[in-house]
Parts: sequence; structure tokens; C-alpha cells
Amino acid sequence: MEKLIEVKNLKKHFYKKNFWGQNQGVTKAVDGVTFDINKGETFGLVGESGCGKSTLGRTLIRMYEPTSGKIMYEGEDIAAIKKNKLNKFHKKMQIIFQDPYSSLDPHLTVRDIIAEPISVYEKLSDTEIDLRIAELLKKVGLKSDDMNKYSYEFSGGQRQRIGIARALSVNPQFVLCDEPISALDVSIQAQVINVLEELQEELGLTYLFVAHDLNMVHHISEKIGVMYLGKIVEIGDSDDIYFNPKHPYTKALINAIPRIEQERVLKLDRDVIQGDIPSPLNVPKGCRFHPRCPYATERCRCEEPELRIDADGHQVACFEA
Amino acid sequence: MNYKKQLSRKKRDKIFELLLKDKASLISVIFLLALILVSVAAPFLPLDGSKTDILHMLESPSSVHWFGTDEVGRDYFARTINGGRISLTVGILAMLMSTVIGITVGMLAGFSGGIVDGVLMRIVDVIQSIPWLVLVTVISIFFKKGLLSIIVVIGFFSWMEIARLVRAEVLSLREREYIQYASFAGVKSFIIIVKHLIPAVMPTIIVSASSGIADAIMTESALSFLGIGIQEPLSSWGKLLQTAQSNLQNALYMAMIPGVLIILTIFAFNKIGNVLRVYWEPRVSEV
Amino acid sequence: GGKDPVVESASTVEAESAVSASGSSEQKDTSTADKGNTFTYAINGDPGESTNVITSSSRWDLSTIKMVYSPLYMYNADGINWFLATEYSTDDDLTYTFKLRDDVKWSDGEPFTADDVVFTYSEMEKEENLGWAYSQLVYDEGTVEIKKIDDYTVSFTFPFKTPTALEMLSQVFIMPEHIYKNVTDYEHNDYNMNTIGTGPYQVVEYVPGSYVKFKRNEYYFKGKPEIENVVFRIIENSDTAILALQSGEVDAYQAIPSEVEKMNIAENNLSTYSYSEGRIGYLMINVKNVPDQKVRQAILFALNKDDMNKASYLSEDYYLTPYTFLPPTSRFYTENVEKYTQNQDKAKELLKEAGVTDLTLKVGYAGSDPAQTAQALLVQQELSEIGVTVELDAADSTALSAQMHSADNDYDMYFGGYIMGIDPDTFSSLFESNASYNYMYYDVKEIDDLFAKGRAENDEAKRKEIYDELQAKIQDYASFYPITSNNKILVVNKRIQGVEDAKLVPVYTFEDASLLKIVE
Amino acid sequence: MEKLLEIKNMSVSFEKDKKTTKIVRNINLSVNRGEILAIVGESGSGKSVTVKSLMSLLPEYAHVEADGVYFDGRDIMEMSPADKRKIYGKDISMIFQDPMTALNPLKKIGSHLIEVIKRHQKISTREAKILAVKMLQEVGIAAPEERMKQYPHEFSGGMRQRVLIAMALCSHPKLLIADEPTTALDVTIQAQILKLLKTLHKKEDMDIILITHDLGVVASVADRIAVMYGGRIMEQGTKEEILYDPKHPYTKALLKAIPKSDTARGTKLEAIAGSIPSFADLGEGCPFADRCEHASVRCKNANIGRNIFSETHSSSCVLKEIEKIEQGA
Amino acid sequence: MAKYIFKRIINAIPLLILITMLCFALISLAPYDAVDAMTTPKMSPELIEMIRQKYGYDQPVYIRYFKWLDGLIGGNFGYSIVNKTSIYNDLASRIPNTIRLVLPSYITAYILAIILGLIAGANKGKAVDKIIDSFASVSLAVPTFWIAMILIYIFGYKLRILPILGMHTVGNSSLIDYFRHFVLPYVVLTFGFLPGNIRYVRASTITEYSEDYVMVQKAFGASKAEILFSHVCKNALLPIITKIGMALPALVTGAVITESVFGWPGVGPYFVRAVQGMDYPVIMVILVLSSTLVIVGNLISDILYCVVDPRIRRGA
Ligand SMILES: Nc1ncnc2c1ncn2[C@@H]1O[C@H](COP(=O)(O)OP(=O)(O)OP(=O)(O)O)[C@@H](O)[C@H]1O
Ligand SMILES: Nc1ncnc2c1ncn2[C@@H]1O[C@H](COP(=O)(O)OP(=O)(O)OP(=O)(O)O)[C@@H](O)[C@H]1O
Ligand SMILES: [Mg+2]
Ligand SMILES: [Mg+2]
Repeated sequence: MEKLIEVKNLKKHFYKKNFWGQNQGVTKAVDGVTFDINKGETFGLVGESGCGKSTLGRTLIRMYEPTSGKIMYEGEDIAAIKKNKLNKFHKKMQIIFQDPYSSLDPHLTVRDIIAEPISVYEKLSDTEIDLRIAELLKKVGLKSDDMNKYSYEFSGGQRQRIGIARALSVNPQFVLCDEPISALDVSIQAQVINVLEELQEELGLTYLFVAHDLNMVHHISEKIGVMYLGKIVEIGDSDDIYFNPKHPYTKALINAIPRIEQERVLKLDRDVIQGDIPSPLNVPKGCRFHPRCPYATERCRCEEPELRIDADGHQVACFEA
Repeated sequence: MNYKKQLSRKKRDKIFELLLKDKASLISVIFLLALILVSVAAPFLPLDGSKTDILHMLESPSSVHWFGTDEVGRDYFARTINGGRISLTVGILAMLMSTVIGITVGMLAGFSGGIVDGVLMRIVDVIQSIPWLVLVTVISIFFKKGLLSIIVVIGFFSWMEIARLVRAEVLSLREREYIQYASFAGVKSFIIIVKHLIPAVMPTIIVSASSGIADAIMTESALSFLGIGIQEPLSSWGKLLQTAQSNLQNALYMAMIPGVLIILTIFAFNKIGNVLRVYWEPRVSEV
Repeated sequence: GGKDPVVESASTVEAESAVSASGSSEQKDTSTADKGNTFTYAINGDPGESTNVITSSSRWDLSTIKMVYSPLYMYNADGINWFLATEYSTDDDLTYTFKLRDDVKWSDGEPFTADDVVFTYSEMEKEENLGWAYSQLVYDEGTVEIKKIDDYTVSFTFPFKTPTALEMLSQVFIMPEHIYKNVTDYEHNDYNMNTIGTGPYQVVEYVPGSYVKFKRNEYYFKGKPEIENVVFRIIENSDTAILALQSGEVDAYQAIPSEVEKMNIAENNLSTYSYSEGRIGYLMINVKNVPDQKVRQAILFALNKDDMNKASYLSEDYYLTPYTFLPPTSRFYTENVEKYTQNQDKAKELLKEAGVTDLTLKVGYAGSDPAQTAQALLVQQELSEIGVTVELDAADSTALSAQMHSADNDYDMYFGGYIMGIDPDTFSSLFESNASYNYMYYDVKEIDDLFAKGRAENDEAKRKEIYDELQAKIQDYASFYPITSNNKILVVNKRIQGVEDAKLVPVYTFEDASLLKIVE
Repeated sequence: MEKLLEIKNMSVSFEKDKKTTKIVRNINLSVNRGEILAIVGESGSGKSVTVKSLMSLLPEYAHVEADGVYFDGRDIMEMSPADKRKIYGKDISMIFQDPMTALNPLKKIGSHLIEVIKRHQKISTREAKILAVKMLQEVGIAAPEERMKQYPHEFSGGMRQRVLIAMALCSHPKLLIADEPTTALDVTIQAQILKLLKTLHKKEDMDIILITHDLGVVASVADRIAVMYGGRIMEQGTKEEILYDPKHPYTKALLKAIPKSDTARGTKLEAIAGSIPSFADLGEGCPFADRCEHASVRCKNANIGRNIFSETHSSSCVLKEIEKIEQGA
Repeated sequence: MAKYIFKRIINAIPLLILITMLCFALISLAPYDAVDAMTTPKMSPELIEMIRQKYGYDQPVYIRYFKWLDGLIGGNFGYSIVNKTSIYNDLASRIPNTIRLVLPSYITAYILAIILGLIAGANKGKAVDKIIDSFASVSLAVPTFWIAMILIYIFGYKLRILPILGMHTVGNSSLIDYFRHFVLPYVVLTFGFLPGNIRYVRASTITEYSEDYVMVQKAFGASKAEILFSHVCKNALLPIITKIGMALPALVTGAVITESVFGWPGVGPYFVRAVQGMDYPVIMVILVLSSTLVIVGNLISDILYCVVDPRIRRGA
């Protein structure tokens, strides 16, 4: 399959600086990540809160400036492109946010919201824009009359559709979906997922789908990457990860997911890992997961495992797996 | 587009609803409108507040002089009206000035962040460190006296609070995803500021602008009271109060009238600020 | 040419009285015992701890000094009143020899001698001391020479003959040499408010901004003062002062007519004493900014000083209307000058002749002075009638004089007032070109020449002629507009008696406060 | 079965700006001794309002009406505020969704616990302290003695939730109401808390009302489930009945909309069309009517029948057997 | 915590230096200086030069700045150019008077504000709250000098039961006399400080009441009183207590207008007098002094906050 994006050893560190510009601490939100995304596929990214999923996604589309590493987009390193030359890529790479409230300006009408990216990339007349927007709204399951309403007049699911319409307004190839369903009610989530899937089919989109709901990620993704504290600890085929996790963290994660299938209901009396997620301000030495890992050895404590590929393309960063 | 009309009607209804809900706001609006009307009309009315008349000095209110005359025989009613005019002018213009500066600095600091933010905020710190009355008083002596200087002095040294508020708000707005998206999408900073940030900080601005008017009126009164405010023959309410001070014994009303007017005006501006803020908040229109 | 002789208390040129804001007063609740032998005088300025004999020149500094120190003699309109000296003699009208009292002690017990007199005058003659009487003692022709003849005799030798000599030597208060001999900075030292003097009183307490409290000098050479304590209560806010006066909290206050009007004189057991200080209240035109004489004349013709006086002093009991720079009470005063009786048509015509349209004038006045404020408002209105815009600037009096002081100030006109001496020559510091208080900033040789001539002329009749001409000249030059010669009104509680004996004099209020009495 | 809590026909409405909005509509609900009852439902369906009305935590402008709310045989609605306070925190305790803000930031963890202990038990501070340490240990906080001296901000979210549970536990309550206790937490931490709750339920003989919108969580811990929508209870039953044999169209639709591990990738989820109605727009009828594929005019009626399927299983729907209709259609 | 405090102090220093520079720049820009005030056109240039030297005006600006700064630090504030008095002595005698007036007023206002604010905040929306809140918002609009005038009119002119000016009757230093003078300005000043503080306390109380932990406490059976006194009160007052530092500058310039109206021999009238008389050295000293106090006050506030708020104390 054709690779759309290849990420190589990408790092994003946030520096806390004082008034004089001195560093006062580093948050290693993304700390050396390597993976590929194929054209037309959905790459799911899971991990607990604060592990750097959003940061990774946003650095990938150059919403954040990468600290180091390469982001090859169709063979071109967009990490090396100057900020003011990025427009070309931003037209191809769009984003859908988690919070359908804070991602839409409450002072603007739906039309103005969706027209915003269009007017940056294309010179269109007002009527052309109106037409385009009407079409987009229909595509995401809204009425073209909704154009003149304000975002606060919509429900969460509808708002998320507006966000999707905005992302699609410039005909991107790649869309970063940063937890697009986490803030939605269960009965609404499916609507949005369906819209996303339909659009992928119709437009051949590639998604990076960030979420912590593993059930959903499993459902929508071809591949899944599992992140822990700024690193990807396991990448693999969606079913592989879901049914046959190799990394102890992935295992714990999968086990911790509450499910309604009778046979897979969370076994509370076992399989629950202990301990809290450490802060990215203070990453443990060695394997990042070792303080919580039931199988940690001496080696895990001092040496950091790298992702290893096995025969079927499944990658794990664990000495023991 | 019909929808837009409907929307504007909805908004109009909203403001009436807000006003009717709170009697004090309604009265404030009516009072201020009347005040503004009178102030605007004052030059066209047969009211000469500077005509001295040494034959009729310090007279009590009468049918000729509704509020009596002052110590050089000027009609106190005319002076009160003109005083209101000046006080309002000072209030509104100084507020505009401080608001514009405050928004600019606050936006710049909040939006640029980093060193620009640091430097600007340090400047704000420094200026704000000087007690305000002291600062305005000191600065006012460097300026040529006059209405304009008072406006400039007050306006120029009361923007720090707005700048701080705007900055704080912009800093948090910057984290909002719709702003992040706009800058991601390559929308020019200027447009982001105008289209997204300004409307979002508007409620804050409205409130501090309305209290800014009130503050400016108060400041002007205080300056006039200390004898470094508005110059003769212009009057302002503060100036009138200052002169009234020596006539408390024989003409208390000379102090009561401008005093009560100041209180009402300031109260009204604060009230209206709150109504406007509620009006501006987008979610309110939902109801 | 001859330089100016002496200007008496030159520095009491004031831009007009003082200040709004604070002060203090109370109601009477003080026990009579407390109040009993105390005379409380409300003053509207703070003498300040820098008050000293050499440099102090403002009204309340001098009043304080007058309480504590004595001069050789006072020289007022009615002649000489002897203090530390008892008589003088001169043989050649150049050297004046004074006999001093030999029974005077400083309040610390040290004897007063001629050394103290020589010391004081010598210090006054040092330019770097910035003494107020410097210009009365030091001339281009030479310096007045001071000599101790014996312990109780001193002589002063003038470099040239002048009819004003006695006035020039007067009013200098003698300070104790044994206290001040090592002082170099008269304003800042430890002795100023810890006074050792020869006056009727001694400072016992000074609270800045509040009051100066005096205790009588038991050894006062003119006899033990009747009243035990005198308090100068600093009340800058006139409204308060009035209230305090009416309630008996203070015993005396210098009021203005509108205040007298407001007060209930009879009911509150008060009496008023109106006295002339020979003061002239004026409007000056800054010739630098208004160089055209026609324009200046136009301005003066537009004004009406009767209205101004009526508005600010209410009744003719309280003022005289001067038409020249001399007070009408001066024996050299003449009304044979251009009076600039209001004539607006003429004013307009003059403006037209001068080709001036759209004239805007910036006028400074002391905002805290009700009289000047009223006058300024009238000036504004009257000038607007001939099409001249007046921009009023209510300044603080100190600030205003400070600005007038600098030659390149941006005022076109200012209000002010001065109290000079008896002799017309004492006015030269205001009217000679380059004189220290010539705020008109003109340079007219004729005027300078006339002053010089008058100073050197010893014949009374001839002098009168010279000064008649001078007064006419200055009026014609039209940069000086005398408005008023107002009286001071001292309102005194009736329990204080002997005001006439103590004698009300310009600037100091009482010539000899030791003569005041209290009757309950 | 013995009932610890029984809510009879309770309604809650809010009155604001002279407008009254009925939120909770005539619900009947009970908690049996020895069970964990889960209330599931979407955001805004009235779950929190229901339990807050039990705890008298609603603002003054809320009006609660009921034929009776019996706890341990006594009607809470009839109790005086002082009497109520005697059972709150003692017999009934409640923990909340957001552990980050549920503790007073200026009070030490220890004093939180001691305060609660001393409120309901007449013991000395020293004894209370010992008890507090014991409680912290019980909920799995290591080094409890040191932890007592720390402030809430020094605790992670999961730990704070444990502290709250410890606070709730110290008076051995008969009923613990847990309002979305794990929503704000990460999955692995959520599992820890759920495990803790379940353990305590058994060990301490404490009944639990667990509120959540996550059916997975319900499946893991609940004995019985009540499904809420638009202020009504749509369906009630044992876990098995609700999850594996749902009767109400809403429950069914909800379950279908969730991806199962065996649904093949690429297959469409069966989404429920439409959006959640706002209370202002709701009539007396079935709140789900607008989105229900089986809705008819009858659904707008006030009297929605109650279908009883078993002793434990009932639903509020005009339809008896959806399967039959589907077949018939 | 020590580190945090140290850092705060270090951060305050450049600010202080900036302030002094700013003030000095203002003096240097002033339309006239001490020497101008002394010289006359007739004086010889040599003498003028001599005076300049005596007062150090012949030196470059930066040297003068350092000398001035050095003077300030050493308590030599220079001399008034109007009165020629030592500014240090003037202030030394006036500041205590100002403090005597401001401090009790401030404390009273504080206590009242805390009581009223807590009452209002705890009863949000009820009648008491509405009354207190309206009182606060109306009084915010009342100029203090106007209140002062009205009080003077009533108690000084009309009823004549209280003295209206100054701090003492001369020669009467009894406490009663002082107290009678003190009452009116004290009331006015208290009234001036009150409304802002009430609003602050009220807002802070309301915010605190809306916090989740309050609900949690209710759920754990806490009574209203327990919640108010053992939780809300402390949390709501914490930011207010820490504001105490901010009151520091008020001790010098907090009562300019009130003091002026009542002739209280504090810094107020002195300052106003200096401003009117363009007495630059005095103005600048007061400017520097009060700005310094603001910075020091902020510092104290921050430190207090750090001491009382565990989040900062332990966190940072
Ligand atoms: N702009 C930023 N500045 C500083 N630190 C940041 C910034 N954005 C994120 N971080 C930090 O980086 C880490 C990773 O954050 P990120 O938002 O990527 O996590 P996440 O996996 O998306 O978590 P969640 O599931 O909660 O969204 C966090 O510790 C966060 O505090
Ligand atoms: N204090 C209140 N005042 C007014 N309306 C309220 C109040 N509390 C809740 N509501 C309304 O009642 C409805 C139900 O709220 P509730 O908090 O019970 O929902 P919920 O089921 O707990 O949802 P969530 O899962 O989001 O917590 C909502 O529409 C909410 O807006
Ligand atoms: Mg995220
Ligand atoms: Mg809830």
C-alpha cells in the first residue's frame, strides 16, 4: 500500500520559559515517535490522557512546531518547511477537534465558520462559497438552511458535523480526528463515526484517529498505535492489537476497557494494573512503563526498548514481548 | 437572508427583554439617553453658562435661574447642563482612548506572547504600580491645561486594567480550538484578531468600558476637586462641586445637584455595562 | 547709569494669596483654661521649617519671623517705629549711624550687641546667600558698608546719596551671631524653628501643616507681652477658617469681602479691621508675547476695572481703584494718566488698526484666589466682546509665579499683586528693564532712565514730577493694568483687644504683637 | 426482596425566570439490599438530578414531588433538614464525577476525613485519626499516615476519588451513590476504582447506585440497570435482561450503536437518528418518540404504559413486543 | 517556598529600578527645576552657575539619578523647591498622621466588607444579598469628597457637633479631642474603601459556594454553618487576606482627597499642595514612595498567598 505519511523519530517538547527566556522545565509530550500511515487508511492512536496523542497529531500536521524529527508527506519532509510556506500542506491536511463547543466560534454563523479556511486557500465569490458550503453541509448530513445559524443553535453531534464540514471544505487528503467523539453522547457517537466512514469511502480520505475509546478505535481503524508517555509502544493491525496485544501496557489497556459482551466483560478481580501514569515532565528512566509493569525486569529499569517489527508487521517496544 | 432579519429581531427583542426584566437597567437607559440628549442639544439651547452678571451673584433658585446663580452671577442651571456635557465628554472620550490602547496592548501581548508579552506586561506593571490618582495628578501638571489634556491624561493612564483583562482573556482564547484552527488554517493574525478575538473579548470590554466611563467621570471630578481639572469658564460636575464647597453654608443645593448627577450617571453606566455584556454573550440568544 | 536702590520687602511680590485644600480647625470644646491666654491666628500657609531671617520672604514666613525677631526699626507709611535701634543720625546723607538698645537679651540669655547687627547685614550682602534684601544693600555703585562703632552703635555707609536709604535699611531682622555663625545654608539647618530671638515671642512647637505655637518672651525688651501663647494655626481651606473663626476656635483670620459677607460678625462676637497694605492687584501683559502696543491698548480699553472690583471686593469700603502702579495712598500717586476707561469701540478699532484678528490670549491667575478668579472670568468675557479669545489657566500661585519668573513662559497675561515699600523707587524691581520681577519682559529705556533719575533726586517736588511722568509712561506703554488696591480685612474675635496698638501693617499683620490683650 | 431505597413516582422541576421546566418525570425506582443498581443514560437525561434530589443537593428553585422516597423504611421527603443531615454522610454517602474539585483545596486530606468521621461518630480526634488512616489503607492508598498531611493538589485524580470513597466509607453507609465516579479518569484508573467499589460492596455490605453513561462499565459491575432518557426511566431490569435482552426501542438502539469487538471493520454502526431533545420542548409523552422508528401518535400521550416482562424487567413503551411488529411489518 | 519568595523578591527589584528611573525622568522633564526657582534674570551667570553646582545640576543626568537614588535610600529625600523644607522631615511628620487615619478605616472597611460580603454571598439572590449588593454598587458611584462635604455640612455646619478639620485642637492632645476630629474622615474613608471590598468578598464567596467541594460537604451531611465557617469562609477570605499587602500604598496615598477635604495633616494635602505648586522634588518622592509601596505590597501579598495557600506553598 502507498504510504502517505512517514513519521521518523518525531519529537515535540514543550519548554516552560521564564521572562528572560530561560528554560524552567521540559514536557516531553512526544519523545521520538516513528510510524507510517498508508493512503486511504485510518490509523488509530490510543493511550491514556496526557500521553501525547493530541500533541503527536498536531505536530504531524504542523499545527505545532516539531522539536526534531521528520514528517514525510508524499515523500516531502514537511517538518523542514518554513512556516509561511505551509499553506500548500495545510490545504491537504485538516483537523477535527474533540470539543464541538470550543472548536467553533460562537460569534460566527455556520457559513462564516466553514468559509474561513476556504477564503484562505481559494479566491471564490460569495455565491460560489455559499454553494460549496451548502454542498458540504448536505454531505455531512445537515441542511443548507443551517448555514445562517450560529453554532450554539446546534446540538453536540451537529456541531461536530459542522467541524467536519469545515475540515472538508478545502478538499483535504488527510484528516486528523482528535477525539472527535469523546465529548458526544453514546447515541450520537455512531452518527459521527458513520459520517466519517462514509466520507472516507467517498473521498478516499486518510485519517489519523485519536481516541481513548478502544472499541471505537478498533471499529474504525485499520491500524492502531498505542502511546504511552510520549512514545508509541505498540503498532499493529487493528484486530491484532485488539485481540492479541503484545505489550504489557496494551494488554492492561485492553483489559481495562469495559465491554458489554458477556464473555469479555471487565474482569475486575484480575488484570487491573496498579499505579498512576507518571508525568511527562519527569519521564522514568529505562522503559517508561516499568514502574507499573507486572513483568518488569532489571533491564527494563535501565534500558529503553525500541520498537521491534515482527514478521506480520506488528511492532512492539518491549524486551519481554 | 430572511433568517438574518429574524435574527436581528431576535436580538432586539432580547435587549428589550433584558431591560424590562431589570427595572434599574431600564431607568438607567432612560436616564442616560436623556442626559446625552440634553448634552448634545445644550449648545443649541438658550443656555449660556459663562455669562457673568455681577448684579446677580449667588442668587437662590428662581424662575429666571432655575438652579440660582454662582459667585459671579452665572446661571447655575446652564452650568450644570454644560458641566454634564463636559463630564460626559471626558468620560466617553477618555474611555474610548483607554479602551483602544488597552485592547491594542492586551491583544498584542496576549496574541504575540513570549518576549513581547513580557515586555508589555512589565510596562503595565510599572505604570500600574503608581497609585492611579498620584499618577494622573502628576502627569496632568506636565500637560497644557484644557479639556483635551484631561481626556488624554485620564485616557492614557487608565488602560492598564483593560490591557490586563484583554490579555488574560486572549491568552485563554488562544487555547480555544477555533482560534488554533484559524491560525492553523493560515488566517492572517489581523483577521483572527478582528473576527474571532475582538468579539470574544467584547463582553469584558463592554464591562470595563462602561466602568471606564464611570471611572473617568470620577477621576475628572477628583482632579477638578483638587483644582487641576477642567479650566474656567468650562464647568464639569466635579468643578461645580469644588466651587460649591465654599458655599455649603449658604447654598447646599449647589453641591447636591452635581453630586447626585454624578452618582446617577456612574451608577447608570455600570448598570448598562452589565446589561450589554449579558446581551453580547452569544448563548443568551438561545432562549 | 544709576542702578536701583532699595526695594522694601521686595519679595512679597505675590502672584496672589494661596491655595485650596487642607487646613484644620476645630470646634470649641477646649476648656477655657486651655484657650484662656492663647491667641490663635488662622494663617493660610505653612511657614515651614526653613523659615529664616535671610531668605524667607513670603507672608507667613515673615509673620513668623516678626514674632520671634526684631529689626532695628520698622519703616511704614507713617514713619519709623524703633525696635532694636533707638535713634539714627547722619551727617552726609551717606553714612547713617544707629544707636542700639543695650538692654536687649537673646532669648537664650546672651546679650544682643552690634556684632549681631553687623553679622546679619553682612550675611545679607553675600550674593550666594540669596538674601531677600540683597538688592537693597548691594548696588552697581558699591555695597552698603556696615561698621561696628562700639557694642551698641553701628553705621551704614551708602555708596551714593539716596532719599530711600532709611527705607532700604529697614525691616531686616537681626539674627543671633552666636547661633548662626557657622551656618552656610540658611534654609536647611537645625536652628530655624528652634528660634533664639529678640522678638516678643518664641517658637515652642512647630507641627508642619498644622500650627506654629509661640510662647511669650518674658524678657522682651518692650515689656512682657500680655498674651502668654500665640498660635499660628495653618488652615489652608478658607471655608474651614471661617467656620473656625465663627465658632471661636480661632481668634483672627484675614478674610476677603465675600467671606465677611457670609459670616455672622455681630452674633459671633467678631469685629473687622480693614487696613491698607499698599497692595496693587494687577493684570500684566507679557510684552514678549504681545509686542504690539496697539493690541495691548485695545485689550486694556476692553476691560472694566470697576466691574472687576465690584465682583471681587463687593463694597468700596474694601478697596481703592488705582490707575497707576502706585497705590493711591502714595504721596507720589497721580491720576493724570491714561486711565483706559472701558471703550470697546475704541478697542475694536485699535485691533483693526493693528491688523489683528483671531487673537487668543492665555491668561494665568491663581485659581484658589476668589478675587482673581472672578476678575479673570470678567476679563475673559469682556475681551470676548471685542473678539479676543481668552484661555484661562487657573494655576497655583506659587506655580504661577515660578512660571512668570522664566522669561520664555507662554502666558500672554497674568494676574498678580504686590506689596512694595513706601518710596516709589521700591517699585523699580517690577518695572525696570531686566528687573527681577519685571514679568512684562519689556525693555524701555525711558522708564529705566526715569527710575534712575528719581532715585538720585533728593528734592521732593522734583521727584514728584519725575514720578508723574513715569506713571504716565508706564500707563501709555499699556502692559500693566492696575486693577485694585484692596484692603486687608482682619476679622478678630472681640476677646482680643489692642489690635490698634499692635498696629496692622502690610505683610506682618501686627507690627508688635506684644501689645495685644485678651479680655474675657 | 427487601428494598433499601424506594422512590415512588418522583418528579423534579426547575423554576427559573418564572418558567418551570420539568426534568425528572414520574420515576419509580428502587434499590434492593445487596445489589448494585446502575442508572445509565445520556448526558442531560436527569440521572444526577434524580440522585441529587435524594441528597437534597438541588438548588432552592428546584421542586421535588413524590409519593414517597423511602430509605430504610423512612420517608426522606418527610424528614426535617436536621434529620436528613443525620443520615447524609452516615447512612447514605455520595461521590461525584470530578474528583479534582470535590475536595477543599485548602484542607488537608486528613482533616477532610476526620471532619466527616467526627460529624457522625462521637469519638475523639485521635481515634478519628486512627480510623481515617485505616480507611485510606482500605481504599488502597499507600503510606496513609503521610498522605493524611498532604493537600488535595498533591493527589492524582484516581487517588482523590479513593479519598472520597474513604470519606464515604468511614461511617459504613448502607447506600453509596456514585455519580459517574470514573468518567473523569483514565481507563486503567477507572478499572482500579471500579474494582475497589465492587470489593467494598461485597466486603462492607454496602449497596451502590452507580450512575454512568458507559454501558461497558455497567456490564462490569452492576446487578440491575435502569435506563434513563429525557427524564424518564425507559427500561429497568437485571444486567442480563437489559444488556442481552433489551425490550425498549431506545435501549435496543443504544446497544446497537455501540461497536462490539466482533462487528467487522467497515460495517456501519446503527446510529440513532436525530438529537437529544431539550426539556423545554418535551411534552408529556415519550421523550424518545421523535427518534424512535416505531413511534406513533400514541407515543405523544401522557400515559405511557408500563410493560412488565419479568419480576425485575419492565419498560415504558406503548409497544409490547417490538419483534412482533417488526415481523408483521 | 523560600525559593519562590526569593524569586519574587528578585523579580521585584528591576521593577523598582524602573520605577525610580521613570520618576526621575519625569523630574528631569519638568518645566522648571530647583535652580530656576531660585535664580533671577539679574543674577550673574557665575552665581547661577554656582547655585547649579551647589545643587548638583551641573552634572550629567545619570550621575544626578544615582545621587538622587542614593539620597532616597539614605533617607535624604532632598528639599522642596517651594518651601525649601526637608522632604524627609515633612513626610516623617505627615505619614504617621495618614497612617493613623487610613489604618483604622481600612481595617474597619475590611472587617465590615468581610461580614457583609460573606452574608451576601452566602445568601445569593435573597433579599439581604440584594440589599448589600445594591448598597455596594450605589456607593461605588459616590465620590468620597462629596460624602465628605455632605458630612461636613451636616455635622460641622448644621449640627455643629463635630469639628470638621484637622487632627487636634491646638494645645489639646486629649484622646477625646483626637477622636472627635477623627470620626468624620474615618467614616468617609471607611465608606470609600467599603464597596469595592464588599463586592470582592461577595464575588469570592459566591465563587466558593459554587465549587464542587461545597456540594460534596453537603452530601456528607455538613450543616450550613459548618460549610460557611469551616470551608467557604476560609477559602473565600484567603484571597482577601492576601490583599492586605495591597493596602500598603494606601497608608501613604490612600486618603489624598479625604485628607484634603478634612485638612488632616497627612500626606494628602501635602501632596496636593506640591502638585499645585509644581514642587517637583516632593511630587517625585511621593511618587517613588508610593510606587515602591505598591511593589512591596504586591510582594507581601504574593508571599502571604504563598504562605497560606498550600497549592502554591507545596506546589511551586
Ligand atoms: N501547548 C502546550 N504547552 C505545554 N505543554 C503541553 C501543551 N500541549 C500539551 N502539553 C502537555 O503535553 C502532554 C501531552 O498532552 P496531549 O494533549 O498531547 O495529551 P493527550 O494524549 O492528547 O491527552 P488527552 O487524552 O487528555 O487529550 C501533557 O502533559 C500536556 O500537559
Ligand atoms: N441546577 C440546575 N438548574 C437548572 N437546570 C438543571 C440544574 N441541574 C440540572 N439541570 C438540568 O436538568 C437536566 C438533567 O441534568 P442532569 O445533571 O441530571 O443530567 P445527567 O443525566 O446527570 O447528565 P450528565 O451525564 O451530563 O451528568 C439537564 O437538562 C440540566 O440542564
Ligand atoms: Mg488530546
Ligand atoms: Mg450528571
